[in-house]
Amino acid sequence: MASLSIETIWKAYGDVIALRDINLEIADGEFVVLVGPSGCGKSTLLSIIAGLEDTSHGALHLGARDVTDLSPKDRNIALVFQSYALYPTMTVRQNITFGLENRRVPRDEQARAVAEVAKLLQIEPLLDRKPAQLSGGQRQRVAMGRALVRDPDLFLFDEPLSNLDAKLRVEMRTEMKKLHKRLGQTIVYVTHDQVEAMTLSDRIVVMNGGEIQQVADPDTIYRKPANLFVAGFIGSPAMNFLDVEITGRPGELSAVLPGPSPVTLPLGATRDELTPYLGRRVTLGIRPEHLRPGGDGLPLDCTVEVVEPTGPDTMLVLDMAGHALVAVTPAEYRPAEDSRITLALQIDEASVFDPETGRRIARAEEGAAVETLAARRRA
Amino acid sequence: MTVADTHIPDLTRRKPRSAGQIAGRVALYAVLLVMAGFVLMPLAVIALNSVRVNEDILRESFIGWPTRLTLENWGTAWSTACINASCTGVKPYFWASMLMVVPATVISTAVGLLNGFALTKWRMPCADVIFVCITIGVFLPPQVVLLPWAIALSWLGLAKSLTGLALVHIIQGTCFTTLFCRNYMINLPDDLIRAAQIDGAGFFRTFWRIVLPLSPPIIIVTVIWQFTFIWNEFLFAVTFSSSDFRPITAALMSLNADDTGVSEYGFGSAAVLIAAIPPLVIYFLGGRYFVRGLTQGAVK
Amino acid sequence: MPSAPHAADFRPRPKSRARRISELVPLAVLLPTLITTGIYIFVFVIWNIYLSLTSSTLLPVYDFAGFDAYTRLWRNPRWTTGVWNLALFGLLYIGLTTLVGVVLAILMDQKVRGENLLRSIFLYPIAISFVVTGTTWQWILNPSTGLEAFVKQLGWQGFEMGLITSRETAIYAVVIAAVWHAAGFVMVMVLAALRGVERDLVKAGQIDGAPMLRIYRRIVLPAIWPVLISVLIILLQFAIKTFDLVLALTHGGPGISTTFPAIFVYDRLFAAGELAQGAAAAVWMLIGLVVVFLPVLALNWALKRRKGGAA
Amino acid sequence: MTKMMTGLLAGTAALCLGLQAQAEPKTNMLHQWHSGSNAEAINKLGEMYEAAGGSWNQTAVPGHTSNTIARLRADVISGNPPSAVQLKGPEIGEWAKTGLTANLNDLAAEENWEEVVAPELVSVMKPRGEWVAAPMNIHRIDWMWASKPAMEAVGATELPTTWDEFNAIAGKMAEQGIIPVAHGGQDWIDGTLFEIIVQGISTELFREAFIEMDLDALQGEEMQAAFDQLRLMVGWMDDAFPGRGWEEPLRMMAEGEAGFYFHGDWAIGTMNAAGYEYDVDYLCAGAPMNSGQPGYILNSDSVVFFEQSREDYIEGQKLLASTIMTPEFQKVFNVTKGSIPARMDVELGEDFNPCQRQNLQDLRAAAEAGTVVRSMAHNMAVPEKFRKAMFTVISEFITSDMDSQTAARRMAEAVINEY
Repeated sequence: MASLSIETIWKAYGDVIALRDINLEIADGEFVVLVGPSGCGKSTLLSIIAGLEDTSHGALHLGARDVTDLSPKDRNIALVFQSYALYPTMTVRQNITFGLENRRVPRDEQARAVAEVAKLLQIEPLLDRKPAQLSGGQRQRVAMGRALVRDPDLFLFDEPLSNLDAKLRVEMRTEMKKLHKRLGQTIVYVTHDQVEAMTLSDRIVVMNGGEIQQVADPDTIYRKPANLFVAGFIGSPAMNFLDVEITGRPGELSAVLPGPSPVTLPLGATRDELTPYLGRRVTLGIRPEHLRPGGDGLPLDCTVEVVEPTGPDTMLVLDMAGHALVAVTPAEYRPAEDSRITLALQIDEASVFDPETGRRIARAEEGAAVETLAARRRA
Repeated sequence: MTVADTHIPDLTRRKPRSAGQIAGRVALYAVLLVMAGFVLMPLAVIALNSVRVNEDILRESFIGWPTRLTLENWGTAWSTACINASCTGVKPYFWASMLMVVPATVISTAVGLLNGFALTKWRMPCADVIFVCITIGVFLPPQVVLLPWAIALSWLGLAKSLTGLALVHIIQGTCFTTLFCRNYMINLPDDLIRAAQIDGAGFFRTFWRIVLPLSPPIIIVTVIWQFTFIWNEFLFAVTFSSSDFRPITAALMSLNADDTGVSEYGFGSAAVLIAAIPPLVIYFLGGRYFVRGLTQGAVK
Repeated sequence: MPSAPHAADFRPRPKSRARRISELVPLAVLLPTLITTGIYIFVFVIWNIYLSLTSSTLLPVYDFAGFDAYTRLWRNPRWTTGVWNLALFGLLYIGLTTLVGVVLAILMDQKVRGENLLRSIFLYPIAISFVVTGTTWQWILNPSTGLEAFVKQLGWQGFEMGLITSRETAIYAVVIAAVWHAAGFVMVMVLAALRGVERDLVKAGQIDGAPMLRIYRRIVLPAIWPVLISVLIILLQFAIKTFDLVLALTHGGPGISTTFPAIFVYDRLFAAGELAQGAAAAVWMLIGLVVVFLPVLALNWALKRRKGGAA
Repeated sequence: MTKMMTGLLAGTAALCLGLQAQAEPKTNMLHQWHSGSNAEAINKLGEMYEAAGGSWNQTAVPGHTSNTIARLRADVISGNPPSAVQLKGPEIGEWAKTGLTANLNDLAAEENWEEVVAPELVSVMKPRGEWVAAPMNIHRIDWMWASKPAMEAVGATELPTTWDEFNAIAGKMAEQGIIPVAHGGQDWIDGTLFEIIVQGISTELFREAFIEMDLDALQGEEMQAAFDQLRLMVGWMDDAFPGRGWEEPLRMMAEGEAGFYFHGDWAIGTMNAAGYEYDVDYLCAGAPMNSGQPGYILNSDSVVFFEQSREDYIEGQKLLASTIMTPEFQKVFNVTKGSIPARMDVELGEDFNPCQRQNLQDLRAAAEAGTVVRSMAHNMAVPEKFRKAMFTVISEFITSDMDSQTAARRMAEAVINEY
């Protein structure tokens, strides 16, 4: 196992810049997930780490080794493909040992390694089948086996679970987490599924447009998204955004939701960091679960448009003075459609963004943390 | 509902087809059979002539039932028909052709496969330009390159030799095989190659272990193509052969297309069929490689 | 705040030596082909172009005689008719052969019983040389020996099939024989490609409720376009090289109604001993080829772009 | 018989050898007689050559004549001209012009070729005053093959000798439902028929139009008359002739489906092979001549010798030329080919077909009358490009409804265009 350090990586295809100044440090044994919409550059970054693509600029270090110019086979990494890329003409056993063969590992050692991995992944009965004779989940295991057997310095996963059905995906997810706990490998994992990102990772890297948007642990990403993009991308149902005007005076700020019948949200003394925005507009980001049917919070009068019970909770699509809102409430809460209800907004949990830069307006206590991150990137 | 009530369907029987499906199947087979009949017609004519007496063919017509059935033509064509100086039938020419065609086919196919792989699955500067240039070679009319080849072969000291003719076919054939293989391999999933790279396989190992096992359909197509066209090629065969080495087309032409001599349609037809046997054997044996799903599990 | 990345930060990095060497492997593999086909294509063609500008007749003479050979060609009816025939024949032949081949492949793809046998039947014509193909179809299409006589014998006296005896229609006889020859090969190539197309694509189409025909047209055929391009190129080169088939089938007749450029080139180069003129005709053929080939290439390129864009 | 002859030949040759040869004479002959009776005939040459002490080798090129020429050209360009090649007509002169051909004057003088070779051939064999080739045979082009049953069916007893007589009989046949004229559908078959008609109209016309390529003659009234006659005969052909080879019309004639077929004497070989008999199935005569004189269109196969550097091959050329010119070879070679010897001093025995024997008589008579012409349609008269150009017009005429005047004008234009 080894740490991975990505330094000022750029990637250009002709005039199109696919990756822009990527810097990332991944610690030994860390599980890092790259997420982002398709085309954000996460797969390109993975290919570059794997050595399947050249970098246009920048360097990669795996442990102490500079691997920037090494071909994939010399990097000692393993990659699990979205399509699994199992060799269709080889048996499962051959698929798993192919990499060992290429590295001239003695036969008996190969056999031992296969047995070990097969046992670990519970694919012993499948060893003599061809990939075409396997189910999706089995193929996935074989693909993992092929990666595990070589004991590489770094594991790369390219949306490995996206071809599985929902139930299997959850199972495999758990299994991967267990495996990681047991074996402690360094993992870079690409996905567009935020649940996977949240559940699996030690740290999440959110990417968009070839740039890193935020690097942080799942909690921070979810609760303190660094910008509008991360806020909107992470979380399902997505965060509600309300453009509000900050009024009042320092210490007694209010957010006013404009419209035919403006709604005033008194912020009190809780959001002093907004003082510089007095008289300006900001974007208020509210997670759906922070609109609660009762308890403390700012009361919001809404009309219920749609009620969608999902099992564990009830999702409400609401209209508040002409603004659409989504709320996630406890399962037993079932207001009638078209009825008017009052929800309590947990304004403390809300994120506020500067609409011009899209950046989060950090609260007083978290400012330091953001500053250190920025400082580290600059260094 | 109790267990006893449960009707267990007979799982061994196939689901009966609807009337529409049956009509569809009937139409399908009807079209295929009619086409097969159309395609077989010329073969039937040649086959019938191969068991007719030449005199009958000359006196009656080229198309007709044998009034006198003879199998002699086959024997004559194979081993006693007179071609040029010697009355050896097509036998020696058949083997001479084999000696030339088999290496030429194998080499040009192998080179084509490697080229196709290099052009599609490996980072190659100006792969497209190279491909276009090679494709141009497919179009050069043989008449145009005949004389340049004559000069080139005589420079190489290979004029009128088996090696020389094979070389001509390998070089010309490589254009075709590269075209075929490149266009086949471009559809193989890139992930397989990447996976092999990560597994530590180099160019040749990836080719040998991953790409080649996935290529039987195109190998068959290429082999059929190369084999039949080198086998049937006439102009170069005649120009670059000598009395020591003469391919079967020369013999076939002798038996079938004479300007003003007496044509031997009987054993000429038999010889045509004999010459068609090797490619037909390849077609039949190669058939199983067209079975569906060869790449399943690899392609998403 | 991190400093906004500037374009100036980005400088292409020189490749390492190991990297460059590993990139040389495929080039080394291609090198023999590049050299040999380079000579075969460029040197031979340039030799041919030079020859066309000389005064060579029986044997090559290396002098310069201007472009006379190029212009006088177009006064020769054998040449002009040939060019026109090639255009017409090429269009029909390529269109029909592709159509028949693709339709047969699709039919064969319907889990047909006896597939091996049927496939071999459809494929065998490609094993038969053009000379034999032409001769046999001459027998079949000739009214006095072939189908017409056969049908008349069966009692239908009014049956007439004067395809190869009329100047206007003889070219279609060539088309029929040529389609017969190549359709099976096209079928096999397409079938091989169809078998490579993931079944899920078809299933997805079926679920979307598309009729089979549209599934093939909209989903399957676009998926196998490289093979279709191959087919197109193969047929195009057959068309351009059309020679022995016509000689055996119609001998370029009736009259000169089915003569072809390749026949003209061969006549001039070898029978008539007019090397310069033959070479000039060949150069015209190559020019025509480029004109026809460019759109095909453009199509190939466009399709690839589209595919690349979607990925 | 053959044995005796070979023995005799070996004797003569051995005599020659004793006088001059040190190295074993070698040859490699390039020719297009690759199969059937043609190949047998050429093998006889090989046997005789070996019996005479030479070492025989041959390269037979199947297919069209142009394949042989392609091969020759490839060999010459790559620097190994063959020692002996089967070539004919003006082509011999063309190759002689390149300066690559060998000079056989000494041998010709020694063996007195000038005297014995048919006069029409001499100029072909020595195009620039030097003997560069040896003739192997004489083919007659202007044969009229007639079906005996068809003749009987219309009550004709004598074969027609003028085109008017022919037209009368053909007309009757048409009434009887017999196809009067059998014909094949390839340009050289068209050309063969037309040159036969032209010779029948006037020998003078043939010479001016097809040998001198005189533009006035090519578009003159006589040429139009020839086209008129051709148009008449096209009307008597069945519909199915286009694309047909040259053998099928022969079968139609011999089977009595058709009355006449105008074609060269290689037809004899095929009729022998198919088992048709003279005076039972078919009759033969020279084609009609309006002038009443005997006519003769001549075609000849010959062997051209290319200069060699090796002594044994030079000796081999002399020996081969000498062997070709022996009366024995000339007989053996031509018996099955349907042609007659190129030497005028050879009498034909019973093993020859009656038509071949008549051929020789007709040739002598025509030579006497000065009506022997060299075949345009079979590459004996004009260079290939003119021949092809004229074929184009003739074939177009036959398959379209072009009028004779246009056709004649286009003949002249075709020739001009090729200059």
